[in-house]
Amino acid sequence: MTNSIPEFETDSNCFLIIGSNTSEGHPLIATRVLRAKQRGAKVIVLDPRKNQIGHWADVFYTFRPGSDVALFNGLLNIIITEGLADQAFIAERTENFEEMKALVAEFPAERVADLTGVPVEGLYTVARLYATQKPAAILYAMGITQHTTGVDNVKSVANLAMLTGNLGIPGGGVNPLRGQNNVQGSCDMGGLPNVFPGYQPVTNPETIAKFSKAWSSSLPTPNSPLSNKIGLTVTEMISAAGEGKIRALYVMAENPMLSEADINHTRHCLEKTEFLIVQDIFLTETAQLAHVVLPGASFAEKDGTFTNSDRRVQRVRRAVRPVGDSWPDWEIICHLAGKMGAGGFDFVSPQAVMAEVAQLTPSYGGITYERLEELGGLQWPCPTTEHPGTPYLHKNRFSRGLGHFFAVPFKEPAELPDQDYPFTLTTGRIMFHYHTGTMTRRSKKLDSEARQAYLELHPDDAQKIGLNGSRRVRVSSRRGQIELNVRVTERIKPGVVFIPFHFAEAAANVLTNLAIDPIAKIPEFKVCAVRVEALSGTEHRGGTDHRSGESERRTRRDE
Amino acid sequence: MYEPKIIGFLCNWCSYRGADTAGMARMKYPPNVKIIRVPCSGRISPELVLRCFREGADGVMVLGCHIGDCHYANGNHRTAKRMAILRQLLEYNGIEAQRLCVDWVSAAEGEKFATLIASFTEQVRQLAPFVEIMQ
Amino acid sequence: MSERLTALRETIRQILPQVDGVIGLKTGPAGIVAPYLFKPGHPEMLDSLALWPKEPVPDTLKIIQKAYPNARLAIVCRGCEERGVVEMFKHAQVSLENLTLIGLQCVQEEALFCRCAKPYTVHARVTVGSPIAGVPDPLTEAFAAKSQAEKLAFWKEQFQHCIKCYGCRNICPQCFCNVCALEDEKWVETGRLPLPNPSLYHIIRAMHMTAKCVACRECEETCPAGIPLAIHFRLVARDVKEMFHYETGAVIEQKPPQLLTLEEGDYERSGLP
Amino acid sequence: MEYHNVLTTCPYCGTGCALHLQVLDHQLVGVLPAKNHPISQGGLCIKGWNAHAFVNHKDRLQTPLVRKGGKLVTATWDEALALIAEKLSALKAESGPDSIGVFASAKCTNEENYLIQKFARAVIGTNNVDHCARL
Repeated sequence: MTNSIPEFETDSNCFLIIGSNTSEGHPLIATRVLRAKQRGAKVIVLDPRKNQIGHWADVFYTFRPGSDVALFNGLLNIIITEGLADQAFIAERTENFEEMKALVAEFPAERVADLTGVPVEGLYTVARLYATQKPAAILYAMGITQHTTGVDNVKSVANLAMLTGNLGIPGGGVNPLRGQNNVQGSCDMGGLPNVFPGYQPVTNPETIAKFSKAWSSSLPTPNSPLSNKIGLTVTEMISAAGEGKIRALYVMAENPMLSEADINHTRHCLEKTEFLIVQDIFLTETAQLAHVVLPGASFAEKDGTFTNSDRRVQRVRRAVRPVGDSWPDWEIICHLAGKMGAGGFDFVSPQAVMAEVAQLTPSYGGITYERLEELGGLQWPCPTTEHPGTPYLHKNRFSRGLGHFFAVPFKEPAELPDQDYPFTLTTGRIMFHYHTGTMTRRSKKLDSEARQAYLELHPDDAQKIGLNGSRRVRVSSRRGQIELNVRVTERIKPGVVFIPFHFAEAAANVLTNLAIDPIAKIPEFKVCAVRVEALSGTEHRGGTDHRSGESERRTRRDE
Repeated sequence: MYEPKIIGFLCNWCSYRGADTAGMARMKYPPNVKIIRVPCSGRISPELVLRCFREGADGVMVLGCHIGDCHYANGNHRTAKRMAILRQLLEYNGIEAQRLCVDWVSAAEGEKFATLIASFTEQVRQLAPFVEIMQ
Repeated sequence: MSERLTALRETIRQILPQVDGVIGLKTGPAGIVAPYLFKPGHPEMLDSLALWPKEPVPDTLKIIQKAYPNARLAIVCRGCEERGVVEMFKHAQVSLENLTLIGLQCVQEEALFCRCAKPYTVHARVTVGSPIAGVPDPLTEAFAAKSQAEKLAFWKEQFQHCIKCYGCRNICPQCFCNVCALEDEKWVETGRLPLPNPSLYHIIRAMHMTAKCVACRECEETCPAGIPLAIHFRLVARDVKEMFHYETGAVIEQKPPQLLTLEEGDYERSGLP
Repeated sequence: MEYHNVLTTCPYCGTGCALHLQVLDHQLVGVLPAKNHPISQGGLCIKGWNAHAFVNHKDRLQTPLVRKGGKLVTATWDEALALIAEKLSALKAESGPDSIGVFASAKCTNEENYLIQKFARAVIGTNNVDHCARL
């Protein structure tokens, strides 16, 4: 996020929320937005589903999944033609405006309405509101990024923020809401194939030299330099393992068997992996395939730091000792490195690790456990121990100098509905579970809220497929099929169906498409084509919105 | 004007027999009340009443033995206390307390039963259908 | 405030050697406050003793007494927390035996924050600070003055923001049932947001707080959606006082009115036929 | 008899809410929100309120497991780590460091992510390190 969560409440006058079910994915950010609304800020929500935040938003429109770029180009065009762009900001802080302007001119509102399903007057309402209520914050989540055009979508978001001068000010910005507690930190720490900690590229000779020197005691021979070849992403590593190019995989606390697109493919690849090491707190679907399983410790059993969505480094504190003979993950890695004869892993505590991180990572330079103890959290960039942290980025200049407008042409998703697979499937989270459910489905209270996967289906579509009061459906795509219960609800756009991906027994990712964004390598979880067939002979209790959940559970209880 | 849907919880020992008495005497009363016989009006929890509304009832009746005549000595004391508070809570939520009728009908009071049904049905009819105000 | 803190610290220091522990508040990392059990032999911990923000300490007492039923404990409690302990005692959740109440009187600022009618303790024999009079609750008064349609609209608006975190129930020291009606799909729709109208979750909870709510307002404070939950409870508390002559926390010996039998005059006041 | 609260960060989404883990005699007994925290402001969602629930679940892995004869059987740390070290070294010698891939984790701490990428890059010698940021 370019900006801070507390700014939403105090500074933002408008929110454009797109591709984020904020109420369920990030509940306490949603309630911040609510408080802003209660003091007069405007809330715009655009999503294929009318979620809770869509219910209380000032403006809500559904749109066709995968038409994001067209939608943004349409908004950009309206703002430019209506003279609502921030000319001063464009002149002083950006480049390539004309090229972008020329491209978005090809997106008049009527065409965009056709492409996206948002009515023309809706496009004008959104564009005018966002452009005039400064500071305006754009909030998005995986609904923007999990597309074959994920990078294009993000560029479009940035275009919109720059066009209106909503960057470098409190309460504005481009704010991707990070899905996992420490996905931000994991990226910051170099858990990516192309960068060292602090986003220092592996292709930069100076960086290679810096880290080769700092880590010399860990290298096989002190003078052998680190690799400058960009590595493979998760999705690529799994495929490479299937092809035998990757022979060993060391998986720390991840569950690709449920989280990856096209699970059948993932299983095939992992089964073929010659040596699979899984380090986790539970025997996950992935760990069941492993050759060695290492028991790690949960967040309550170890010290460390997490970096949240607004770049805030905060402490994790050990409350109890690890169960059984499990070890904190940092100790496991240190021991393993030692076993392999490497030096440089003799840390006595996570605090000592952070000291090394601070030395090598400019943006974390001023982060120490002592400061965190006193201040609670520090937002990077925080280069020195005197630096108070950075609540919002790009204050006077962008990190690259001028902000670059991209002319982003519109591309359809990799797989569109057709005669055989007439529905568009989109996946996501629900309030009561988290990601692959490894933790939440083992929490009694969370599990009793939502025990089963379900398909959300519009009443019109229910009639079309001849649901006839049946409560169970088979959903199939070109990659696989699952059977699950159905919830008929008007909150979803007709033609679109939704499945939460938390449930292994009806895993949405059996269906999803492994087509990836060419740059970010992110799979297109949010759009694929499926067929929905009613299954008869199961339950016949009526399919109204609030009852279906009940009979679901009643059946389970009877079992 | 609409035909209100009303759920009536009648205690087995007094009110339900009161209904019988009314029936035997061929007294006329509106057909809007769906009667559910329960062992004691004290069994009717506020949750149950609320669930009736949630499922689309426009009114709910809870009828028990007169205070002092409870087959279980003081089951209806509980009814009296809970329902009094529930009526208040309905009001505080913007739901008319007139949608909840709490009264006492003995086995002999067939006429009271018939009158009560008729008057409560009319009372609820004057209000908007519950589903409408909840939208 | 600091004067009260010094006085409280001194009071605890004196009591500490006579008990197994004192429940109070302690400032932790980044100045964030949490309940803590101060132990004899570690008076230095009192350096980080805190007064505010208040925390649901009656619940802390319950947790500790459950594990150590015979421990001699003391608890620092404000007016609301004292009422909480008393009501929990009546429902057999805590024991008053071997328990010393250290009353902490609220100051004006705190009372206004809580819209508190009784910002003082009445049972504690050891007290710190001087009791002040209660303050009005403008939110509840404004609500009570609304029309039926306005009330309906008010809660429709408020409850559509509920994210069903169960925080109001979880933090409430008076919510201690082993089986909770709010988790029963017979009454409350599970796994759904927003809650449908009318919100059975909130009406049922309000019903269950009858003659139990001690007006500590912890539920409102923890509500991420900022729903003014105490309005319900305070209006019902008023009814309970009028109908059943019962006030939570006031008289230790008085049984709560939900118990089966009607007392003399209860029925006449209930407004039923 | 020891009771204290440990301030920590919620293990679920990326919002970064703070919560207190209530600890009684070295056992987790519950969660309390953290008032005055800049992000969570004394509130939590249902997941945060139940953040402690899985920690002592019976399914928690308690010892290392090694696959023998197609089955995962318990092993000592020494055994498991020695096997990994041996196998990774052999594969690296045979097929080069890029034949090994490492998944960092968005669920682990910064320190652990730092260490695992240092392990991949320095000890193994590959940039094949990534995590589920995209999933």
